[in-house]
Amino acid sequence: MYAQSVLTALIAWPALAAGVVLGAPERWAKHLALAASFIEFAVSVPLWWVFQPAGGMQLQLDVPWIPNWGIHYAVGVDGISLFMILLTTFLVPLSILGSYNYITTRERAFYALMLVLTSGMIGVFVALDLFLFYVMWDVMLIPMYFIIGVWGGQNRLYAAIKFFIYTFFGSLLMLVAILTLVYLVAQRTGVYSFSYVNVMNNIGALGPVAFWLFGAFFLAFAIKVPMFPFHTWLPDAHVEAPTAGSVILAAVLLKMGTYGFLRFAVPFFPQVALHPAVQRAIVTLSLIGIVYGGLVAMVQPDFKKLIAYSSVAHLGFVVLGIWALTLQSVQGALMVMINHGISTGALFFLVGMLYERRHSRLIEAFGGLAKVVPLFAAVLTIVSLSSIGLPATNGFVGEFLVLLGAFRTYPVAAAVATTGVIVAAMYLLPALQRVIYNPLDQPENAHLADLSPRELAVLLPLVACIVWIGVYPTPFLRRMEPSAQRFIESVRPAAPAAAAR
Amino acid sequence: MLLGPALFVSAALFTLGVFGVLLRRNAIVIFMCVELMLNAVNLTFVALAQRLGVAGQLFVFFVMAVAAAEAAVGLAIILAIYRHRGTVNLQNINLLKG
Amino acid sequence: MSASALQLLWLVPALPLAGFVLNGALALWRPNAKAAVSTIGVGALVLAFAAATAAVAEFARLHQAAPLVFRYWEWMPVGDLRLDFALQFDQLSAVMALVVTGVGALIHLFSVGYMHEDAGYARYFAYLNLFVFFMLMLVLGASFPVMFVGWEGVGLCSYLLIGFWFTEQINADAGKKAFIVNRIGDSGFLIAMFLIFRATGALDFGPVFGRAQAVFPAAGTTITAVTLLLFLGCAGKSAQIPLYTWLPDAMQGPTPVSALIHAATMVTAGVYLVARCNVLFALSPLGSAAVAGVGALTALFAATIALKQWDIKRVLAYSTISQLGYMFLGVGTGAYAAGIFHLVTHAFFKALLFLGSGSVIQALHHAYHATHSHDDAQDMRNMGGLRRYLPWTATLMWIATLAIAGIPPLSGFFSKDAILGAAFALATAEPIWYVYWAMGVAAALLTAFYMTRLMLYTFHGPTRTGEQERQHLHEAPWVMTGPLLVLGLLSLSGGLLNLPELMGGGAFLHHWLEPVTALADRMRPAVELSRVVEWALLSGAVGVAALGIFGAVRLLKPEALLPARLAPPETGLGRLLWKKWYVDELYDAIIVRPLQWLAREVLWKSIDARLVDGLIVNGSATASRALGWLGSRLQTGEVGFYVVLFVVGVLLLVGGAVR
Amino acid sequence: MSWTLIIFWAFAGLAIASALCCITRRSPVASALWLVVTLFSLAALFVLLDAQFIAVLQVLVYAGAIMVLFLFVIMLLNLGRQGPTDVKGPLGVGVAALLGGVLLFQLWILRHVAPPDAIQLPPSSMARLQQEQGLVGAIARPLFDTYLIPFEITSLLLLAALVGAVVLAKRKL
Repeated sequence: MYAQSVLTALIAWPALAAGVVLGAPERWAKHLALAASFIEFAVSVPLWWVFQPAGGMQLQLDVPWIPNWGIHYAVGVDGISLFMILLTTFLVPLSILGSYNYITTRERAFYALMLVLTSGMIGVFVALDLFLFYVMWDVMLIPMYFIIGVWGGQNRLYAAIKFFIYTFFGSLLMLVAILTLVYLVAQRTGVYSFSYVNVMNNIGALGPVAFWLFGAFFLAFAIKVPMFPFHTWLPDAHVEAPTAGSVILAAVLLKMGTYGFLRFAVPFFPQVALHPAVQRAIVTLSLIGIVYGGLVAMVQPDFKKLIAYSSVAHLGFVVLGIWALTLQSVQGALMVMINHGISTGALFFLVGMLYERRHSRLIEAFGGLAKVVPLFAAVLTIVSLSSIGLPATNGFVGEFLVLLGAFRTYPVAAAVATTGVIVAAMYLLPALQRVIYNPLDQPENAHLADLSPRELAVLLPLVACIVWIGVYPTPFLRRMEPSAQRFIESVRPAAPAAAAR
Repeated sequence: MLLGPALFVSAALFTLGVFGVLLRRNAIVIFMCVELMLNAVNLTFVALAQRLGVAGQLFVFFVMAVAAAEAAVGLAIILAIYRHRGTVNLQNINLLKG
Repeated sequence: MSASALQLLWLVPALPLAGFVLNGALALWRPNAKAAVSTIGVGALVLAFAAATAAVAEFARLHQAAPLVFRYWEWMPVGDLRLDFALQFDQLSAVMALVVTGVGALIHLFSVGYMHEDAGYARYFAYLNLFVFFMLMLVLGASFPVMFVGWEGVGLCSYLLIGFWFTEQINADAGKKAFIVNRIGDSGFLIAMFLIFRATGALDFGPVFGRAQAVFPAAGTTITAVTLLLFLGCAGKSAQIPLYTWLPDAMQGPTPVSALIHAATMVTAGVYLVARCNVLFALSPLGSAAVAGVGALTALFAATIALKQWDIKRVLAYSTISQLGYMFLGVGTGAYAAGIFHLVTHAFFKALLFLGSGSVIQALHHAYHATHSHDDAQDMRNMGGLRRYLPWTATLMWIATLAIAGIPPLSGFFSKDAILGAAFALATAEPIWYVYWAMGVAAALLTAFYMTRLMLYTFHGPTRTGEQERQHLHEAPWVMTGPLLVLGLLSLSGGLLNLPELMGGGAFLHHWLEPVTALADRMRPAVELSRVVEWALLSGAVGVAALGIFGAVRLLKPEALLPARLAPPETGLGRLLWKKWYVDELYDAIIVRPLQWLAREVLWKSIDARLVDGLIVNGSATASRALGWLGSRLQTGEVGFYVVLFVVGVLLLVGGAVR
Repeated sequence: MSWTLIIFWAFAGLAIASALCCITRRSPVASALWLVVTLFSLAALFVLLDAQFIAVLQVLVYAGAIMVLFLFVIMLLNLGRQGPTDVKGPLGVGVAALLGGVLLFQLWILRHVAPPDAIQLPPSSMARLQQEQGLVGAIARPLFDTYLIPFEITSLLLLAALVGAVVLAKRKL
């Protein structure tokens, strides 16, 4: 019963709850949304134990949707998507709780959109039908557009439209590629089917067209990641978005890009994705992302922008890990995906809390806060350290595994990427210093309130995860290992020999 | 047979129609040039009907019906425009500009 | 593996960690519960020291040659990478654990007095406990990554403690600099780990060192790269050229921190790493030569700078860098036992020197505080004649000075001589070591000189402190002098640990460490010096030290010194040394500023904002808008024009049919 | 050269010449009248091409009804008198000539595109058909048989045009 319906319930429940929130009185909206998202989380938690690491794709449900076109409602979960689902359901209640004071206008609409967004995100991660995937991809796009465009900062319309057009451009390319792919597969099998498994099994050799199809998928996902040079929507979107929007955007939405690489772009077209020239190009882009993102982050005056560029750097590690194609690097990439969600999410929460107090995101507007708000300073320090990958925090586990694995395939690239570790310290520590250390030279800062119990309730789960994953990541690694293994094996025939470890 | 010459005449008339449309500014004259083009096409239909069956002549019938309808509505529009602007010279009529 | 004290090895790091958690909680919620903080902070260390001692005793009784490994939980099991959270206990770890917990406990005790009036008392002890925890992870870790946890962790604590008084920007800056410079080294360590894993398929010390000889061809490129990268990590952590610049700035932290972290323990982590990886370094003569060469050069270079510093802690900082250079010369030479020996004795006398300077600074600070003066409490030009007010401190610091200068029979004499002797011995096989040896001897001369200078200016001559202040100068309380006394005794007698056979000693430490370095020792050419040469070297060393001290006493005139605010600016070579050879300025000009400029002007403003976002992203938006504008220009509203376009369109269509 | 051909070219020449006059006369009334001449000539050509019924329709509907409508409108708008020319300037003439030339050239190339032989009827089959079924019958049969629905829709079109013309032309509804 649970196994049959949990994924569908996870998709359907927030959408239903969104309807209820819309109909409820304005002042109940946030409480209802919090309750709904918490139930969602509670429903998803048993997945941790129900999930069988060696069981491959499981908890599947497959019912015809539009049978004439071979479109099914097909969902399932494996070691890659499991953690993305849990990350989503874990962070949504926190972001709703974190928005309690931030969102003061049109609360019903905001919380309803957050819940619809949740449906879309879960849908993207569980969809096993290309059409369903595409639909869910756009379902999550639209609420985010409104969240940025309605509740955002000064320049919100520009940011929202940029975000929308950029992502939509990629998603349309992906749609064209999906349709072409289904058509090509149907020519071979005689049956039109959008089923992921069917496409995967019958894709065969596509010849030169594979290059274009891969290109379309790659572009859609690379924009979402975002990889250099498709990243410029991210700083704008992050800066303008409300806290909850930034958190979800960074923690979950960006992962859809790398998830797409792992689930679709690389397994569908291993010959193209792992062609030496393509591989070199992508690895180079990821390196540029790591170093460039870090260096640009270093000189940002706006804390949110700094975090946005640091996301570019972190996601560069993920892409590098995926393309290095060793077990360590792929699992490391998955870990970075989780860790970045937790750490960067927490950073956005913290910056949002500063913004609520001072209505400024400029690093220069602060200084010496550790004296005034010691608890805040302690949490910010821990989270920053996790973000720069200090050992025994979660950040280290992911980056270490990625680099260790990548070094087997691309020693030089991994060595260059390791300098990203230095750069990470160069952008976050000065910012940390200028916010919580240094003299308390601005009188407005002298009477800031320290973290409230509600804010602590938002942050403490994240801090707990930071330490837990840093010290004992084995349960995560064990659950994702078989899936990572299968991912590598499914693409290995096309990979260079060196990657086969 | 007369097919070749008929087609030649048709082409000539059609070109003259186009030429007229391009050359003139008076809406009514342009309208007449359009009629001229329609007739040129009619000639083609009739000429080919000899070889391809009576359907060609039927099409001429339909074209005439359409031309009649077009003339009725078109002239009504011209009347309305004239009432509104006091001229039928297309140079002075740029209501289509957004 | 049956021994109970060893079974409880995990307590050694766990106790300071518990101390950190408790003190951290107190720091956030009950910052004024100082008694509880002191009890927890010092108690954790004392208990840890007791646990470590018990473990070492147990270990000694077992006569175990192979290291004992305790696996606690799986950390990162991924494919063929089996990485456990495991501790390892062997002779080397035993020495380090004792030094860390022992000296650590003394410094904690000292801090109770030194930091008593500070508002951040609880926070201070939380950090200090956390530091000891990480330091113990570093020396007890059974694999490179576990060691790396400690490695970066001590860097973090160093960062937090240097910037402890964070409301002064200079302190916060110094902490940040330490962390970032350390990270540069750490990246080398990381890459070295990746190389090792790629070659041996393991990261645990046991398998790596076991397979090293089989996997790495001796003197091959890979092993040289591994050792050089590891040494880059060491250079960062142990402040060697070219990454030493953070350590003098680190003196912005509280003085006990300088004693514990920046003299006795953390900065010696690099030496520990080289000693730990002795097999790898033995396989790479080039790597070892680099270690020894950089060590010798650093020893000399830092000693020159120490000659002209006025800040008492900065002199000690450069002295630390210089002594660390000695240690690297030792381990690079293959005399691992000698290097570790110097590490231990240095921990004693340098901790003593720093704590003593802490006493002095606090005494002056109190005095200035009482008279509301703003003079620099750390500038030696403001001191002088302090032996009359701080007799205990002066005496104990003189012991440490003689020890560091290498006057027999104090501890430093034996350890320094062991290193120089080993270098000279190796030089008979590899002549380049003559140069290293000579640099070491020159540095020894300078060491004796600048340390004597420090003592003379601080404790002797006329008192340059103002009249009112003198009434407030007094010796520190017993919590502070007590640890000094213990360290003084250790500095005096530390030599007994490893009394050379030449003098009829048992060379205890040397034999104790033999199981750890056995493999590497076998790979080295065995060079024996005749007793005559050894005696000659010994007496030469004593002579050099004596010359340094004597020269300082003769050349320097504490009577002629002016207080800091009256002192004329330095000129010539003195200025060059005083300005630390302008290395900080050089780094700033060739690395820091260009990088900032690159990031801000080129990457961000030009590439990101103008090229990618401006030209490509917004450019395409502008282009489509321009296209729309062009299209709208076609909409003249003139039917005639539309007809022309229409006809053109038809012609094009017909043209398609024609073709 | 047969009489048929001579008559054909005579009317064809007349049609082209009058069409030329139609598009060049300054006065709309003159243009309309020259267009009537063209339409009459075309009716004659239709007769020569075995389309007598269509020819009659041409005279009745086009030359009769439609052109009268045109003239009425011209009169109504009082455009009959000589006004400033509405012919475009040299640039307009150039563009028109260019496009017309291109069109003529294209049609010239297209003259070779003949219907395939297989579907062509034997010569003078149209005449035979008319003999068998009568002039009107030859057209009426397919019109009320195969093309019944388009024919009915035509009536709807005319109705719509009627209503539309009334609505547009009325000053105020």
